[in-house]
Amino acid sequence: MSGSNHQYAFFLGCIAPNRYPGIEAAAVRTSKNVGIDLLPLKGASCCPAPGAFGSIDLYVWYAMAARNLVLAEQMKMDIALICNGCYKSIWEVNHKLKHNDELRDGVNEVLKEIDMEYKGTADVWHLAELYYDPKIVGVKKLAESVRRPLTGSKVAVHYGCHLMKPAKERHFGNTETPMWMEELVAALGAEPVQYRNKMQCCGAGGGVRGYDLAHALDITNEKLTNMEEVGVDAVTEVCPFCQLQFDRGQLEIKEKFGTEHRIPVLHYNELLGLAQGMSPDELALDLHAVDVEPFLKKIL
Amino acid sequence: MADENWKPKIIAIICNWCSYAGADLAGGARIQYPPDIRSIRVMCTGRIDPLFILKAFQDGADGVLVSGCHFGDCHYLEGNFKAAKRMFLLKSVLKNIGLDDKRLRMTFVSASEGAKWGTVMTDVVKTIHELGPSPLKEFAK
Amino acid sequence: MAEVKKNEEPRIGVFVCHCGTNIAGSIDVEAVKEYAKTLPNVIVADDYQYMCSTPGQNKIAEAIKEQNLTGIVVAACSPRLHEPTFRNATKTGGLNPFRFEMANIREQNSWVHMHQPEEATAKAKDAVRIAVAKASLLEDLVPKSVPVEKTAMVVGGGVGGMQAALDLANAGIKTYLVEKSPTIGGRMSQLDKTFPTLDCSQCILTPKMVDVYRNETIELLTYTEVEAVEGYIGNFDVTLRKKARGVLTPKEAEARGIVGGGCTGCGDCANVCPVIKPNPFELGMAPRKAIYIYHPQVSPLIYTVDFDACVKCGLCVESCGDKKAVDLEATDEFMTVKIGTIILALGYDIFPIEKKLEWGYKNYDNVITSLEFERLICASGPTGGHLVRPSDGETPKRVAFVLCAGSRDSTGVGKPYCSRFCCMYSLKHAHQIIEKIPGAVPYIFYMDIRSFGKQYEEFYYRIQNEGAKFIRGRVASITEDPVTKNLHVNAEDTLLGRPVDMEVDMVVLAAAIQPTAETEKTRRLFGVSCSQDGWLLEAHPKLNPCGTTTAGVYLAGVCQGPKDIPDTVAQAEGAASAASIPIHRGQVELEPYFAQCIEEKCAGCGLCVNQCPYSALSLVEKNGRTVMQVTEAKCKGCGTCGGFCPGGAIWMQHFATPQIVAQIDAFLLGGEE
Amino acid sequence: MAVKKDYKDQKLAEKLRDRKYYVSESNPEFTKDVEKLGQTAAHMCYQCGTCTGSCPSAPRSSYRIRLFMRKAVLGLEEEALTDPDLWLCTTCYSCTDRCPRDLAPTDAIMAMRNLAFRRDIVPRNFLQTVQLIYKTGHGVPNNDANRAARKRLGLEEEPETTHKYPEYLPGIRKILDHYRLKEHADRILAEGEKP
Repeated sequence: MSGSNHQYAFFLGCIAPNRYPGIEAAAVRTSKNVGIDLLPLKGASCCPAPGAFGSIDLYVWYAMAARNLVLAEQMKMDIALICNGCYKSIWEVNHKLKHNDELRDGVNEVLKEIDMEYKGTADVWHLAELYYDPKIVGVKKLAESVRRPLTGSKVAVHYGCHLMKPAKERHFGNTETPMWMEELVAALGAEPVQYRNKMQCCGAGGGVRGYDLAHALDITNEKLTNMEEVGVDAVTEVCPFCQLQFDRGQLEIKEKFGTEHRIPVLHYNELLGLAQGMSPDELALDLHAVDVEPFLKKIL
Repeated sequence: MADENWKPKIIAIICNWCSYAGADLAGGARIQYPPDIRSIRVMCTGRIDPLFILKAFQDGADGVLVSGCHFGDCHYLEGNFKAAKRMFLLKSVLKNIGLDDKRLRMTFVSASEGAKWGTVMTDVVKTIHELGPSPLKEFAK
Repeated sequence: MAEVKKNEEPRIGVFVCHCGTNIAGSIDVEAVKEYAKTLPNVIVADDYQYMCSTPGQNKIAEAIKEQNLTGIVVAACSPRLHEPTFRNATKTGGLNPFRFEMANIREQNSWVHMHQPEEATAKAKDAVRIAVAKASLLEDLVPKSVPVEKTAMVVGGGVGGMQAALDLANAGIKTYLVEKSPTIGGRMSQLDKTFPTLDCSQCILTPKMVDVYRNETIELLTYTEVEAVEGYIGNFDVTLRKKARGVLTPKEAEARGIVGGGCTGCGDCANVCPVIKPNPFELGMAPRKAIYIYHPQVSPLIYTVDFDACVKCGLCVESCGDKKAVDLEATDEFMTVKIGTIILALGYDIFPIEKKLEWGYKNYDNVITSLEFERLICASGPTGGHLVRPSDGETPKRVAFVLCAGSRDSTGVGKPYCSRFCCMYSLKHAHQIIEKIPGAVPYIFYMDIRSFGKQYEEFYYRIQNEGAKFIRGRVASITEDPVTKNLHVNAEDTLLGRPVDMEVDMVVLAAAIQPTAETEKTRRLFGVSCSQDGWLLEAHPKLNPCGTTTAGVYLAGVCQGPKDIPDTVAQAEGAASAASIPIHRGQVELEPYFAQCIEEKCAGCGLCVNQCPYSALSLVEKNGRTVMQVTEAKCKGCGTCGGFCPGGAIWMQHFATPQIVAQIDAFLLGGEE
Repeated sequence: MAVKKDYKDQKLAEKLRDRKYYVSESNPEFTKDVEKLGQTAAHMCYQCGTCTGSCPSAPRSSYRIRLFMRKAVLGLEEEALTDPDLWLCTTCYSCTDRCPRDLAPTDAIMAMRNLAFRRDIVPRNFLQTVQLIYKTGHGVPNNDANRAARKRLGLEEEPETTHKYPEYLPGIRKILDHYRLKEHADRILAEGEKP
């Protein structure tokens, strides 16, 4: 089977492997179940963080992201990744370098110092868009891979910002009222629910989480409140940084503002893992700051 | 890249209703472009006999621009379409006689596209500058 | 039959215009003049501040007489501007006006190379040399005079088209008024009141509709579309498609021998019709039957069958009885009419504002468009003039108006231009809810209030005084409360510098306007250009705003660009006046750029015949040989045949092969090194 | 030029500071720099406020992205770069998606942050990320608790990144050193908090 599988160089980023390893474990297994092989991208680094690096020196950001791209080019493979922040860095720098000769020449001058050259031969994909793409996986195949439907659970979707926006550069179209992630959630048997201002940012991006935590959390708190308003059992996203903000953020919000939320936060790959029959232990869900148990009770 | 000081000789044969009007509009809007192109006005690009263009190259032209209305916009229904077919064939003739077919260009600029006319002018001059003087130049005269 | 006219030795006069500093500012006019003197055939060269002035023109006429000139070159602005002027001057000097050639050294030189005087001067010299080469080979030509059909046509029966048709008819010109929908009246008939006078739209429009219907000089053709157009100014052949209406007018009934029959507009048919469809006139907010009229004031008052919806049950036929007006087997009919001049008054559509997803139109019940507001606030509308929330039928108290909804938008989803009347009608809407709903507050989200017309700024003051609230900020997004269906309008009050979250009961989007779906097809039929935004292109934005580049075709109303009612009517009257001129003169002169066959070169191959888009060419037998012959009245002078003839046997008057080749040679072989 | 008030009471002088806008305060180069780095035609902004109306940070702070656009257009470099609000953009790009003038205010903010950094104006957390990446290749590096969890999941303790292959780190450091980024970060952090 694996011979006919789609193969990608798996770009891990930082937060998934180093804070939520369950996402990494889930991604490799769940994607294999639907015909995708994720192969190690040896020696990859931080994408680097678009907020932190882009804010202080865009040219360093270009060069560092280009290095990661070259690693994939050397494998003669496209990149698949699981984080919106990584997507912004890796996809967007790839896009810019492909379309701007001046920028590419500048980057290559720096890469020459470490015997590398960016050629623009690799494409970059978020695993979630590969799941949705019927030419690769598609909602139907995804649904067929489900062993334990998440029936009876209400799940809010958080799209995050850096996957689909800015819309004019990306290829996702509608960034005001998208529904494709809801389709991905529905494929697992869960009920996707709509809530107010669903496209709002988690609050963490652009270095704001590090710069002014209370400010970032206030945005997060607004989103969590909007989700609670319609009653959800969990929120799912495709960005470990958003996950960190929602998950650890709930503890921080309680500590700083005295407001309590209890919404389990699951990366879509964790959700998919559960639906495909992985156990909570196999996903290290105990590492989550917000107890996932109430959600598990609904579905198990 | 040719000598910076070299001034190419480029001739534009353009239709009265769209491209000539568009060029006038560029003037009204004071859109600045390189001064290397000389225009001849015809009523329609359909009037342009391919022999005119061969004559221009024979005379040593470095480039020829033919510009008319957008398809479907021709004042005479389909003159521009016929011109485009002729230019397409002519390009293969140019290649056969060893002339870079980029020296002949056909564009479609409407009466409302002054800015586009400026872009076309700039672009044509740039292309011809990159190609350098026509190899036929020495046979002229 | 043309032959290469052996000119006597050419004697050319060259005149270089300064155009104040427009030309002289970046071109060395003196140098160009001196250069001209060195050119072959040039007898005299002169310059003048403004060649188009009377003294300038006199110079030309005098030089022709004094120097016995055979050709004139003026280096000045674009021939599209002043060629007629200088042709006249040439004629005044006693020379055939077609012995004049213009070198464009302003629009295509001094204005576009303002900072390169040396290059601009060199280019001007080349332009003069090219023009002299052509002028040396120019020949006498005589314009062809053709009679003008004393009939006009107006396409589009909105207020602009109606006005134009009335003006033409009242000037004694038989006029066809062609309208695609079953009634005239257009957009204006959908409006409740008009700004700034607040008079009732229907009240001022219906008398005009009746005037049109009653006017014997107007032939009103509703439910009719233009199918094909042939010919040229004075002699258009327009083919019309009379769409199958399924209902006979009294006249049509009489023609079929049904005495006293035909539709009287009684409506018995609609009463029995079992098929219900949304009424497009009410923007789908009210029903109509498969046999219908838009509204009670339609003109003509004749019902129409929607054959896409009709189930042909025959109940209507039965109910119509002896009038026998309903014909369910009707098919489209075609007619061709001869027309002298044509006015296009094609109107506009509303931009599909649901494409701006952030405002939730069609997603949130209580977000409506301004045109829907007009119907809802109109006493004859679907709610009898009671403005209600679509979600629950409640009367809204807080209403937000979103201006520039899709206008002044360069994202590609939306229109870059100002739609020009949204500010004013939104002010009017604000007035209407204050007047009709006690305690209601309109909130107007605007970027600029463009109240440019007569009494418009005063109207703005009035609405402000009546209590409308103005928030200077473009609406960023609208969200809906899922329970109350109230709307949260998010924007920045840019004057306060604070974000606004305003909860309202209803939002009205002042959606941008765009050319109608049929405009593109129609303009191509008539050979009219459009600008990049799709609006039809006038011949000159300032000096010929009603004309087009196709002689005999004129523009009225919004199809030329956004306009309010006063401007539309004014342009319609202008277009009617322009369109009546050729008809009253009775004849027009066609530029004599005809193709001619050089018979001794013609091999009779006939390849050119298929090239001609106007079927102006044919093969004939002459002196035992097959040669091509041109029907001058059909030839429009494009030269497509001349560009194709393998034997060089076609002589394009004024654009003849030797003339063009002389221009090419003059540029490439003749210059200074 | 703003009127200088050499009042002996410093507090009063500050309170009554000349607040008029003078053209001499603008630096046209600033507008150009923002446009080049941000790759957006900031001068085409017509100040409609769609950006601020879309901004998740605006309702909870004094951060007004429209005003930053205004300052970029007017060349008010000093005012823009020293404003701590500059760092409150979460880069969510809602403003960019909705801007009717098709501009990218987010990228203009990123450009202004770059320009601020060139003047050593930068919050500490950004620099700490630089130091971490220099050291480990990761902005959020591995730790012992996570290593244990990875083991439990059957993953290797170190992911297949620079963590498992530290031989890639010198290359990364070379890139950062090329731009002297680590050097600047160390220096600025040593000098103490700036904004």
